[in-house]
Amino acid sequence: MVTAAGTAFLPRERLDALLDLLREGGRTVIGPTVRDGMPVLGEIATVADLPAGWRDEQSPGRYRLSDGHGDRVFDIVNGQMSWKQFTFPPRQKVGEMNRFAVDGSISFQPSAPDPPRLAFLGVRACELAALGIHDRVLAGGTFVDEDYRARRDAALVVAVQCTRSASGCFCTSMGTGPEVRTGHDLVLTELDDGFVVDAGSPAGERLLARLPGRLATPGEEAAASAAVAATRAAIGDPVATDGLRDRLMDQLDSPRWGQVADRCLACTNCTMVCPTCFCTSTSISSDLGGAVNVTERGWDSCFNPGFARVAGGNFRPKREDRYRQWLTHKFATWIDQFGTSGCVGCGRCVTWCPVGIDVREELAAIAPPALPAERPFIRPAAATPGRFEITTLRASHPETPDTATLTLVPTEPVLLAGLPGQFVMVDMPGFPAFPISVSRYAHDHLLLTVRGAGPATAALLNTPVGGQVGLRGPLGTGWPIDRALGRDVVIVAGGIGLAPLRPVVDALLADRGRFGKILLAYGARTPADRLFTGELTAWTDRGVEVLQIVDRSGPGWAGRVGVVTNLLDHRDFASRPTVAFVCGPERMMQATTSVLRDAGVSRERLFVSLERHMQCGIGLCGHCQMGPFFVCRDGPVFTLTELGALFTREGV
Amino acid sequence: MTAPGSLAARLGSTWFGSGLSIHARERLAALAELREVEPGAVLLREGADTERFGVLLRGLLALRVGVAGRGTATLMTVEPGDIFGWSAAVPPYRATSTVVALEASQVLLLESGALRDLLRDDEQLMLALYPRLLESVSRRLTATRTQLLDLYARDREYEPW
Amino acid sequence: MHTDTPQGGDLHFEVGQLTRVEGEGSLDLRVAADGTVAAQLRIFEAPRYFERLVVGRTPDEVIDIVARICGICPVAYQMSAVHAFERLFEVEIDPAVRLLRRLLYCGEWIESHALHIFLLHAPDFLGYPSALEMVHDHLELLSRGLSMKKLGNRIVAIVGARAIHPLSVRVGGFSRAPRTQELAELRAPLEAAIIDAEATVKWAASLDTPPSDREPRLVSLRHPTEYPMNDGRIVSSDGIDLSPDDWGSAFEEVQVPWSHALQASAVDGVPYLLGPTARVALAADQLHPRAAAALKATRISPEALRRNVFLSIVARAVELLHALAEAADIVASYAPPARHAAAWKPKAGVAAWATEAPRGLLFHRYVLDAKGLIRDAQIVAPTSQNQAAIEHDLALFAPAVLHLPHDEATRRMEQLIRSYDPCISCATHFLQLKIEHAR
Amino acid sequence: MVATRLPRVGVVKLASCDGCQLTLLDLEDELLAIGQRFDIVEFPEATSRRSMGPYDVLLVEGSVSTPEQAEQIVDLRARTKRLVTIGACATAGGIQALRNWSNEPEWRASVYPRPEEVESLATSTPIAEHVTVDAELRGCPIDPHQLLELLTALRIGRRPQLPDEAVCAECKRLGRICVLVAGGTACLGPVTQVGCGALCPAYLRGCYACFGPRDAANTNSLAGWLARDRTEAEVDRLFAGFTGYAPAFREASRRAVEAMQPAARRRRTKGKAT
Repeated sequence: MVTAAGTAFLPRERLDALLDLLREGGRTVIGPTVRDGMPVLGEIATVADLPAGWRDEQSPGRYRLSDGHGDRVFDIVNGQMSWKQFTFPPRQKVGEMNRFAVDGSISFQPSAPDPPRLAFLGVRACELAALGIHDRVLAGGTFVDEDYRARRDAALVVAVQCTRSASGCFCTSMGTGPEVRTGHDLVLTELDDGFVVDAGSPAGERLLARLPGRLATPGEEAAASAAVAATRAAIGDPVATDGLRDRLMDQLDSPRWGQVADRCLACTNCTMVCPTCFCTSTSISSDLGGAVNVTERGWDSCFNPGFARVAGGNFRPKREDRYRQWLTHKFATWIDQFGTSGCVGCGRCVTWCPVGIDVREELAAIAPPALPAERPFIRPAAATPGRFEITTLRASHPETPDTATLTLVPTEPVLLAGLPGQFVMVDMPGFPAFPISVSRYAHDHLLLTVRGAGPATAALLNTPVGGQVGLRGPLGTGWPIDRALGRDVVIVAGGIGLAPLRPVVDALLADRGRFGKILLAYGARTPADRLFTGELTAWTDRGVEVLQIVDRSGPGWAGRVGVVTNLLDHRDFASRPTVAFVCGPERMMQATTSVLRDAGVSRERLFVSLERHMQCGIGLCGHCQMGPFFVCRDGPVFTLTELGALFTREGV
Repeated sequence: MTAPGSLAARLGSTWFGSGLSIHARERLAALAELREVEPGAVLLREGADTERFGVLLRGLLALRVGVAGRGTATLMTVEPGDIFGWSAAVPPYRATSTVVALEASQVLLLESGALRDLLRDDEQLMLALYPRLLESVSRRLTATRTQLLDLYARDREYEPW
Repeated sequence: MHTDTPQGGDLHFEVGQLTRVEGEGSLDLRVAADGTVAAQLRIFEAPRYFERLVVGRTPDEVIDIVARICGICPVAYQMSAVHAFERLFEVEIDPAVRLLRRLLYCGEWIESHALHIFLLHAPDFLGYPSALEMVHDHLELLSRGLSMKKLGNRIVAIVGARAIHPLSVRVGGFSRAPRTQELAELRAPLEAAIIDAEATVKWAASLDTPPSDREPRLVSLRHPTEYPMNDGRIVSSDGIDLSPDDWGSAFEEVQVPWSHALQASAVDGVPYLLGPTARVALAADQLHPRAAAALKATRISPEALRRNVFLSIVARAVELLHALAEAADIVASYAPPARHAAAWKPKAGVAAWATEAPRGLLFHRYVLDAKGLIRDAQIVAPTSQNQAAIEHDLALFAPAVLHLPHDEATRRMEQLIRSYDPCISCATHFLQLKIEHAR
Repeated sequence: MVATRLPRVGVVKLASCDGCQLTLLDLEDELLAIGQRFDIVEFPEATSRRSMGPYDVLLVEGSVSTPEQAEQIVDLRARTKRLVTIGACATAGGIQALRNWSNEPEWRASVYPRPEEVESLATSTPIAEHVTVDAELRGCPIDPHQLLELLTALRIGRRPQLPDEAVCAECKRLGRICVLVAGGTACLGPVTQVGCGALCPAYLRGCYACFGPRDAANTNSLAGWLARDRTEAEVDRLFAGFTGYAPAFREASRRAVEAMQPAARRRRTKGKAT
């Protein structure tokens, strides 16, 4: 908002002086311009590069530019590109990982931020809000995207108040515009013969003091305010935002999701043009020998089929799942995660949808009341996506035909300071990083129990003794052992799910006297698929009731056959306070938690560990989103209470 | 009243029995006999008439079926508290699997003809017994389906290499 | 390869799949008892019906479709087609667009000629099964060749978006013209490549070539002021001179008994030769000065160049140099066109045009209806025209090598066939292979 | 880590234009290194060395369009460990697959004076309709970067990183403005798998689906939207291109081909006769 004190007026013919000021110190000015008849944000080398007389006409799925509308240079409300193109580039080198031919040793070189010095000219109120949201998402939490922060710190922001609006605009509803309030260095309001200019930061004040021109007259200030007010009136209040979060989360079953999916192309345009969408994926380019590997991060989208895929399937296989994920994240669970809506009402997703799906219509069609939930942010450990600690493989112990336990010796003690249930991101030259749970911590090493589910895990298993492996972590929440103090403990593991639970057994046995009865129910596909068979008897000797069952009997097996719930069917846990830790395939956890609840374990004491597609491991890449959670950061261990209706629900 | 240590009391301490009325427990106990069986003992044969219905009190039983050319396979095991021979109460009264004791086990046995006669005579008993029976069968069905899902199987992903 | 047991004095000599050529073909040679040799080049590319595929399509769609006839020279197909349509619609194209099209074509010539010289033909002269085996002994030569080839691809990619099946060519011009800066980046690499190409001409001229003698009839385009490429009249070494509209008055497509393809031939039945050798011979005066100078320095007489089939590698190297030098000139003087695409209106009629593909004259003829949709198409590729000349040359050459061990004889004859740089994929229509046994 | 012998690679073609295998030769900067890391035992376009296999990897270009090819591909499969199809012809049947909806004898007669001598199947079909395919590279032509990634992944033993997203995603990352929304140009980008680098929009053209439909492409929705400004025949023709036989585009392609049928016509030609 233009304030009375110190408000200046810059005549139109002196706009070059503003550009000169912005360019000082070697800055490049970026602003709206027209190239090949298309609206872009590009370098503004001279005033002539600004789109004088150009205007946009927008409607869902349609955008047209036309010129000859006078002299104004900021009459294009917005174009397809947002400023994230510059603050959060579409592609960014994360680091380089090399393997030396001589001794097979590996090295990591995370990329250091090297931001260009830019001045953003013509940032709208909604876009300032978007930058503010990115500040929270990418630089406001425990973990910080250093590159983003450096780029933000290096950029000057010259805002422009909107004196026109487009048909897609709904900043008024989202509370982000059209008035510019905060986040800028300078703010302009364009009038016919010039610009009313005000400062929004100390840096802006200094620029303003050196800007030629004069103080704005009260008439000019009034004209500026009136123009912005008229814009607000023109936009109206197209989206009812009261209680929107709860109304949306109540409608996970709305038939409308399926209807919009009939039209939705899942083309990712809405997310790519959105100024706040921040999901990314990493890719690796290697030389033919796999010695030099450059890791790059690029914008990804929850609409892509591979976005939520894991080794066994896809958590959001259908278009409607993905549309629902996007909309509920943007307007609802974003609030849980970051304390703000993820939408700023710029309307790009409406205009640039190739088939004109209007998010405002969809929101209106998917309505009613509420359920709140707030989750405190837990979490220790520091890590950035490009930084890995090097460990050396000391031993590899086969567990089953396709699974082995690796002994990895780190040089950094931080890797050994984890909690039961935490995981590490594993990085090897040539492969994308992937998460593996720690199956035991020891004084100088940690154990990872790995199943060769794909090429990367197979390569990890093939690492020769003495070879090096990169690890980042430990990450995620652990099993809350303290919640089990003085209580009976039921541990239910399915298949490889025993690996992340073994540290729980270790912890309980280390302090056996402080816990009640301990039952370990372990189900596996066949007798040969059981992990840690040697230890299972040892645990029995140390006071753990160990029950095992297999889906399919095998040679020499005289034990139980059936599913793991058979072991719990006839039990009663209601009489004594009991805590349960469950890990296995999602369907197994669903069946198990349902039996445990029937048997008297309360939802708050029922803990499960979820699997999702993870790339960064610290809640920045967006792949592992589930409702309000980033599974990597907020989980993987959750109580059933936290998960609520999301647990085992298809397609979230 | 049921005396502690009586068969009715033993029945009541099981999962299956705990869901029955006292009346039902006592009528069943009156027909039941307590048996210790050795590992390997066959309690029912697949395809034969279901000669008895039972409740496992201690030990472990296996349900097995014969598969042509592959010998027998254990479908699942029965835990203490659960029943076997449910087909004694459901036409055509033929055993759907062979029941073998895996460990030294203690079972409560009812002769199936007598059980059916009793159910015909006593509607109250029937009303108490059938829901519990169905619950057990339905659990078993659910477990079987879960097994069929092959939860731990490694889904083969698209892997060219 | 195998040789039939001589039957009744006839020797049947068969070379299986030809290698280091684009597409699939084979050679069948019959030596009669009296020593006369008959050569049959058979082509067993699967029919793809391109001339039928374009029926019912718009001109711009045709430009995309005909490119797919050949992955080696897609630009040639696009050029013959786009010019044919523009001539029918009487579109006036911007002069800068005309230059850009020449540049695009130069890129294709550079890529195709470098590919052929270094990767396909050089192994013949140096005695390797393929260029990959030459790495240890001729690394520098290969690197030079690959860098020129890469530059050719880069030119096509800048003007046409990608090296194979470019996509910017539209009736009236281009969907988008390159910016000055994009072309300026080519300047330095072009200068370096010109030096390399000069060395290539010298190297090619130094190669040991088998003796060969023929008196070929040569055919190419001829333009008043330009080296033959995308505009001109069809001329021959023996006096043919006609507009592409009248192609049918001197040439026809015929079916030869042993094969298999619709060959093209002159109506008088005399085989004719297309491609670098023909162009260099018929338009030597229009070569870029640097190319002309390099040719002259080889001291190979025009007569020798024409008569020895194996010297085609020299002609090709001269054209490689020409294309690089011309590309450098265009890049140096480039200013983006005022209009990257001129407007046009469809019109019924016949659209015919010929351009010079790397391998020679490429003739297109389309019949359009009033909506501008294609009703009929005829596409005559260079290789289908060269086929008769190849067979003719083989028949002349074979007696000199048939006494050699079979592998060596095969290699020599393949070397001869490769002198034509036959592009068998290009043949838009071929019949099926049938093996006939001598009787 | 290092294989004891080099992987034996074959490159062969069926009905196609050679452009996809040429892409291998167009990797000028890596070509010599590829020659050192792989044993290229069969590649008629580039080498006189011949091999009947077995192949560790066989790159197959082209569609199956003659009876011989149908037999050949089965035979090749039996001698190949990993069969990789390259290009639109091999993965979707190619532009020539449009004949699959035609009266093939009529097409043959319109091109060949003696159609009875042409041995050709009535259809042109992708390799996967004949034998199991282990991996595919899409495109008309394939993208050199993807080919290199495939070869690299093969050497390292990882899964090749091939995107399964729409052209739009790459187009936006590259900062290109949507030609469909802002230009009104018909563009198949939203339903087409990326891999080309979103070239057409960069050259201000609509995407024409060289890489074929992406996973679960919603072609109906896009076609319906495009038909608001064009005739349905024009929209159908958009799909009837180089990947028109890919299942997601088939319906529209079939309509397009049927609408294109002109009156049957014998071709000019005075063949010299057999």
